[in-house]
Amino acid sequence: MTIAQSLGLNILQLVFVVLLAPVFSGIVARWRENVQFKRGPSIWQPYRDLRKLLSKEDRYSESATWVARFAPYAVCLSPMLVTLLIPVLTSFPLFGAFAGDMLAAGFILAIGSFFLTVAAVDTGIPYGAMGASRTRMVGFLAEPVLIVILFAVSFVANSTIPYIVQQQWVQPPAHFFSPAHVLVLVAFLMLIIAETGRLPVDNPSGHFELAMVDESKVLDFSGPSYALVKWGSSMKSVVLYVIFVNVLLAPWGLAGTPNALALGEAIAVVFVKILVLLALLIAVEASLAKLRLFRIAEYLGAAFVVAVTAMIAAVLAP
Amino acid sequence: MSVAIGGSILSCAIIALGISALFGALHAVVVPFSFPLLGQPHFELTRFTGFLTLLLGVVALPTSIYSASYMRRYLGHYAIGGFTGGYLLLLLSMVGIFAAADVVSFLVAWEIMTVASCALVSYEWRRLSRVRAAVAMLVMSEFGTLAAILAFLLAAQPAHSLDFASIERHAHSLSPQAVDAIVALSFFGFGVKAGLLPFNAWLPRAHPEAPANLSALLSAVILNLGLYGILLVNFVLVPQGAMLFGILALAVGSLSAIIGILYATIEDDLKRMLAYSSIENIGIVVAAFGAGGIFFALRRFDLAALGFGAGLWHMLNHSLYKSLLFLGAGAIDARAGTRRVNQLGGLARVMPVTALCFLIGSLAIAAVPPLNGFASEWLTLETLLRSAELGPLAFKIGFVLAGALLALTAALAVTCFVKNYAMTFLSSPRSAAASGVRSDLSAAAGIGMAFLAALCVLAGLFPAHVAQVVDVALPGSLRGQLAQALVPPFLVRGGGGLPSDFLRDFTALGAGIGNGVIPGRGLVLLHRGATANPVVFAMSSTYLAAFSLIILAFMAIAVRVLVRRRPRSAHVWAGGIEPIPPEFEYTATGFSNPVRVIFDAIFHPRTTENTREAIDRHFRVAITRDREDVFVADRIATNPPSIAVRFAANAIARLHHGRLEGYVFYALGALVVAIVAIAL
Amino acid sequence: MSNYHAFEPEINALICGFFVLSAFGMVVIRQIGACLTVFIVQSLLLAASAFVLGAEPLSWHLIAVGCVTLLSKPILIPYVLRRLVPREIYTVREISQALDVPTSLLVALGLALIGFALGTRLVGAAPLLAKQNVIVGFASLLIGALVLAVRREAVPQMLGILAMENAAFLAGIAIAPDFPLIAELAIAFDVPLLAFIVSILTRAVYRRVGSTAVGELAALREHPQ
Amino acid sequence: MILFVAVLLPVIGAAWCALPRSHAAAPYVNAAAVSTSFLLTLWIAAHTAATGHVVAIAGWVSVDAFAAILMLGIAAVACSASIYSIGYIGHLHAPPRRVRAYYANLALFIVSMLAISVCVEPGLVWIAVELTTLLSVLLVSFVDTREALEAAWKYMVITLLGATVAVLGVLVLFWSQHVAGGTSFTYAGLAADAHRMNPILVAAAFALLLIGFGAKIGLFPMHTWLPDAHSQAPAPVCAMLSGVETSAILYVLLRLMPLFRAIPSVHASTWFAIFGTASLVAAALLIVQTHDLKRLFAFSTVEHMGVIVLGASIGTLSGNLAVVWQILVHGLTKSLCFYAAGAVALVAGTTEFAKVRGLQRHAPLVGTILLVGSLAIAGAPPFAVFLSELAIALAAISVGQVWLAAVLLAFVGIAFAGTIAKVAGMMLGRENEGLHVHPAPGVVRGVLVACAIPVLILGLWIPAGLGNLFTQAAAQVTLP
Repeated sequence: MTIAQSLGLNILQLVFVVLLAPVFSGIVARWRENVQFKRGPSIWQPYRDLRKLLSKEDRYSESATWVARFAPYAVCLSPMLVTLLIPVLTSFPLFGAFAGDMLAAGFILAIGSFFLTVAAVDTGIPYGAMGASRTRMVGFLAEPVLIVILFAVSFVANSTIPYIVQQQWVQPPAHFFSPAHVLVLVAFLMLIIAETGRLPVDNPSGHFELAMVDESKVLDFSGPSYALVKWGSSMKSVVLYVIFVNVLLAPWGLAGTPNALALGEAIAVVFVKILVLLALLIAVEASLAKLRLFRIAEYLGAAFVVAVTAMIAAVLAP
Repeated sequence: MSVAIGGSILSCAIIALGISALFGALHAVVVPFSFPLLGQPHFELTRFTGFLTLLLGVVALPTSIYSASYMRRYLGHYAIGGFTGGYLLLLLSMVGIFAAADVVSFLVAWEIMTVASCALVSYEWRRLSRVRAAVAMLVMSEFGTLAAILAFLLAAQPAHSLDFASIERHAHSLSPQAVDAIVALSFFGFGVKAGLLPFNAWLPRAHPEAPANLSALLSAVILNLGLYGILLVNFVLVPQGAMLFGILALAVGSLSAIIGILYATIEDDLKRMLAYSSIENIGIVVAAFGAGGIFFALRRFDLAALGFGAGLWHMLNHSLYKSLLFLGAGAIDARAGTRRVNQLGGLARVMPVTALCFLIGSLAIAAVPPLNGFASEWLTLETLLRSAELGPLAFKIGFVLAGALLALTAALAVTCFVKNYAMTFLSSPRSAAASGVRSDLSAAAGIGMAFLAALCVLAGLFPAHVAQVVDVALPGSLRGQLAQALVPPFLVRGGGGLPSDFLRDFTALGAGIGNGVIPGRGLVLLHRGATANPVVFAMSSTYLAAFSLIILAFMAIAVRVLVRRRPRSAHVWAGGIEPIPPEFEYTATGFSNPVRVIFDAIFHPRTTENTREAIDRHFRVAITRDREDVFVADRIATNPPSIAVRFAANAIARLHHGRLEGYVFYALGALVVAIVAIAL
Repeated sequence: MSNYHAFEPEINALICGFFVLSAFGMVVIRQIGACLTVFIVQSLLLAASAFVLGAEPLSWHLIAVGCVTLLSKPILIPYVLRRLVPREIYTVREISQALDVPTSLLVALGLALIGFALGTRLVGAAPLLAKQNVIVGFASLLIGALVLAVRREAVPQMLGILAMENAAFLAGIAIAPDFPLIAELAIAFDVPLLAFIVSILTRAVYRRVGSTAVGELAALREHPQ
Repeated sequence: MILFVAVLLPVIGAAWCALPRSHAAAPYVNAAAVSTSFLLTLWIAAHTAATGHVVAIAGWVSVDAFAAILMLGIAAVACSASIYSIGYIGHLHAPPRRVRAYYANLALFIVSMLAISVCVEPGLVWIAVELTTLLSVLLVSFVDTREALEAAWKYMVITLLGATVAVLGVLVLFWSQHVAGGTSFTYAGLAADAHRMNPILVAAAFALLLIGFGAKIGLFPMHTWLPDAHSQAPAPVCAMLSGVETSAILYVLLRLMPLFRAIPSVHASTWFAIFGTASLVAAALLIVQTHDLKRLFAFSTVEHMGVIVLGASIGTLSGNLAVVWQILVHGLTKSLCFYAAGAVALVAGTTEFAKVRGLQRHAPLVGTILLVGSLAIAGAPPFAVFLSELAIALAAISVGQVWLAAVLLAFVGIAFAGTIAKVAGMMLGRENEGLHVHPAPGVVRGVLVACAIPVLILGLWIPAGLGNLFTQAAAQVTLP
């Protein structure tokens, strides 16, 4: 494989995630309404929103500095960077595969988070700072869970490079049912719920500022900035879904060779896998109520315990 | 100004010295006089200490330049000459510590450094709080030094010499108990200086009280001295204690890290926050050393190199960004007259240079890629993840717990610096002090900070090169192992002995880009594994930065193309009130409140309730609750012994009641006891 | 001569008996004047013991020690005290005591027992002519120290020191009869100097404080919180 | 002959004071006599370093290496104290009669201390010891306040009590040698006869001498007079009392150590360790809570005596080397501390910590020297005390007494903490209101600076001759 091929496939991955991210948000939004026996919006609604926002003007508060203007780009930047590192469509490593591993991906996601929370304060409204504070709370509580999951993965696969984990992790396939694997999946799922701001941690469709976690940060963003923030956060969700399904849950069905047919097949498989995951998430969401703010610590504490158990199971595995 | 000129010249000399030592150009220097009773002093810079010396110089140079602006605030109040003298003496003594090759010269230089730094902390000697802080620092350092002295003496026992070289030669004949004692004593003894739990209560008191340029040195270099002491004894002189050292260091390091960052996050005083954060960073460094020590004891030298390398690397990075942040905080203090974040805000518009430098420092310390803090923190965690290769279950679980703590630490660090950067520089001013600020400090301060900021960025962008420098500096048998384990020679002609299929795979992935243009072994940090998993972990912030730039440029162009309307600014909407009054703003305390609530058990605050009553003391008007956070190190390690000593002192003082008959009775009693016990 | 030979230990024992009695007396007697008298008696006993021990076999050392003692302690010291210490002091009827008399006597008895025990052990270890002197000397030394502790008045305290010195010498003439003379002479010279200095100091105290109850001086002390 | 000259020369000062109307010149005459004596002492020390000893009357008065070191220390401190007195006593505005008495007394006191170092016969030594007490009592009470008199009285009573106990010890010692058939009643002779002596008698002598001289050295629990006397005496007297008098008495015990150590059943080392540790611990704790600068330094003397006794309990050559070194440097350093404390008293009128703040502002030189002296005495490098304490710890560890070293370091640390915390508070901070500050006299400042120099230099460099003396001295008190 040449550098050009490898780079090209990497860009294809990026395009896949960037373009399809909104549709997954749309699907989630629709399905969430559907389980409540409502019709729900079109799955293409996010694209319409983006178009509308991009055509509006950008408004900043007078106190805002360049940070507030840069933050939306940073929010988009981190998931895009991570996309370059992980196996989205191919099971062989691409150009960016070794520019960072899963641990680095965690740090990369912090770029967007850092700038978004700083920018939330920069806008000058009190809600922004409040949301930033709460987001950081979820953020720092989630971090130990992530690292313990990585430990568990590392004990089994002896690597944190997603491409290699993907090949080593569920090998032989019977290991799918090993306790370490299952517990890691549970812990990571809980982590995704927290990181993407879903129930029971946060209510993405809530409208009460005092109860918001994620949304109150971006209350003062408008127009193209808001579009970028929205897009960026849906990309982040997709990146997490991809890691979950392609690396941890079911590392099968990816293109093994760089030809068009295999890639097309991979696109379809990955799309379906993510849909299955979304269905799972919706099911979880529909069955839970939102937690009070400081109960989130308990929720993530539970996730931590699950992760530790997974790690111990991984160590004890024959 | 004298500080700036003298300091800069000396720093340049130190840098030159450090570089020449790092690349092996310096040999032993024996001074032609001898200490009474205790032998001939030797001075020698090894590559390892050369690295530390270089680091000292690199931090001291911008700090000295910065002083030209900063020290103006003391003109007419305090003698600048005294500061200059102490400052230069401090720098010299630190070089002396690195260069010392025997116990006595080490201790003498060490103590000069301690005393000079304490004198400088109490530079504003009319403020009693400064003096108290300096004394607390001096006293605790002294106890640490005493423990370290005991460790040195124990280590020197088989050698019958206080020379480092001969101690090292004879260390193998130490008994296991002696080794354990040496490890524990030196670890906790030097740990005092390094700011490790539980004996670091002085640190958050002393660092903020010093002038900012000194705070920068204190946090960026003097803490390194403690780490150097720990490494010197536990790694260079008595390496067979590596296992105990590793376990201690891993536990204490990760606990220090988490405790440090927790207190930093809730702290309101900017410089004190930085001081707590130093505890955190040193904790990370020591945890990395601990992992290295355990690997070393288990004879996994490649992994040990990773651990010690990660530690040294983080030490380097911490020195750079922490000095930068302290200088920034000093600039704020000098301009706004307060360091309380709750009273600041909106400074980015009036102090743009400081704001930018502080942001870079914050990003670096929060380990945001591609800045320098990221690389070393990532490597530290990766090293911990290598516990996968350890046998015993207990080690694995220990590493996992340490890893979890460090991960929590890293995340809290982001929280902490988001809060501090945002609340200090963004939004609008929260007090008259903050709104009265008109400009940045003068150019010299800007140059100093920009220098450090540039170093932070550069060290972040080229981690593979920094790793090679750190590798050279690794002491003992580990030299060369880090580069071997971490920076595959992609850029070396012929692949530097890498297997050809491995090389082929990675050439397609761009690892070889830059061959022939960029010096060094490669641009990717990559730990190689077995055949099944050819790569264990990998990272290249160089590539990440390049990707980021391309993506950002692409996005910028896309937005430019897609968006037609130009941005506009407007008032913040707050329920119709305009302009938004300062008390409407979210406070820094509020921002960090979740941390305070969640970790209440650790903070264990003392709260006092004051009820204000009116009308014949019948109606409660208001209840205010004062909360005082006592640093946990104070609670567990500093207060109990000091209370015990005071108690014992008072008990003994009661013997001195002033009545002669009692005194005669003591003497008579002693006489009777002596007669009965000795002669009968 | 042979008669004396038989009497000598007996006489010496009698002297020693009175000596220890006088030591007890220093502890209990309440008048300063009487204290001084007891001290004079004690010094005379010391001199007598020296003469008795020095007579047979004839030891000029001991005779000289006896003479010096006779000259300095019963004569010179009272003279110095009378000259330098204000007369009013002697009119004080009762000396304030740190311990009441029965208790001090009990303590003195205990100390005497310890002294006796030590003396006996030493005498048992090395052959000696005048065993009583050593035993009584040790006991009286400790009792003399007790005088320092229980007396809160300047002159009796000084007399306590001198009594200790007497006790030491009582033992000394027995165990070190040929102790270099120059040293003994110098020691004998020491004693009046001591009395002189103490008297000056006492006078200064009296002038400054208004009394010589030095036991009441307790301003110098630590202040425990 | 030169020994007698060196020792008795200060008598000229005393004699001068006996003349009427001599008070104006008395300080200078005294200083000149003592300085000359100091110069002679330097010569004696140099000669001893070269030839091993200087003998005046064999068996009675002679100087060997250890004695030369002690003499050097005594003469040096006496010299600086005499010069310092010019400024200090002159500043107190005492009546001429008292000034004359002071200088006469001081000169005689110096003579008595020098006598301790040159006498080798324990009987004579005892007389000299007794004389040091008697001749310094009136110096302690010089300022003639109620407190000073109280201090002088306590000092006198306890040390005379000790001296009287010690005389019995000397007599028992003589007896034990006599019984064993030895004839040479000197330090060396006693050590030579040690193996023949009756252990019981030697043990009794040891107990009596330890307590007796211990009272004068200031060992716990006989140290109670020491803070009083050393806080009330005029600063130059304090310097001599604390700096050299205590260690001169300790020197006597150390000279007898070969004898005591030669008889195992005496357990001299153990008892030294016990009393040394007790003194060190108690003094370190007392330093933490004391409220007065001069008392603090007095407790520090107790602490250092404890350290030296503890060091002497080790008994090896290196241990004794450190002990000898510590005796000398403690004398020099402690006298500097008391000079500084005296300067504080002159400048601020009091030495209480609570009443003095911000000396740095009004008397930077005094403040700085005070801080330097405190650091030096507390054992901070690069001052000499640090090295000697380090050497003691090293010696303790090299014979396996790790706990001794640990206790030593721990309590030296506590003492350091107490000293520095209090002195720093005195020197820095905003100055107290209502504190009337006078400038220190030039002589005082000169002496402060001059005395600070050797304290610093000896921490970094040791002249070869002095080193030679130390080695010889240590060998003299070490069992072969």
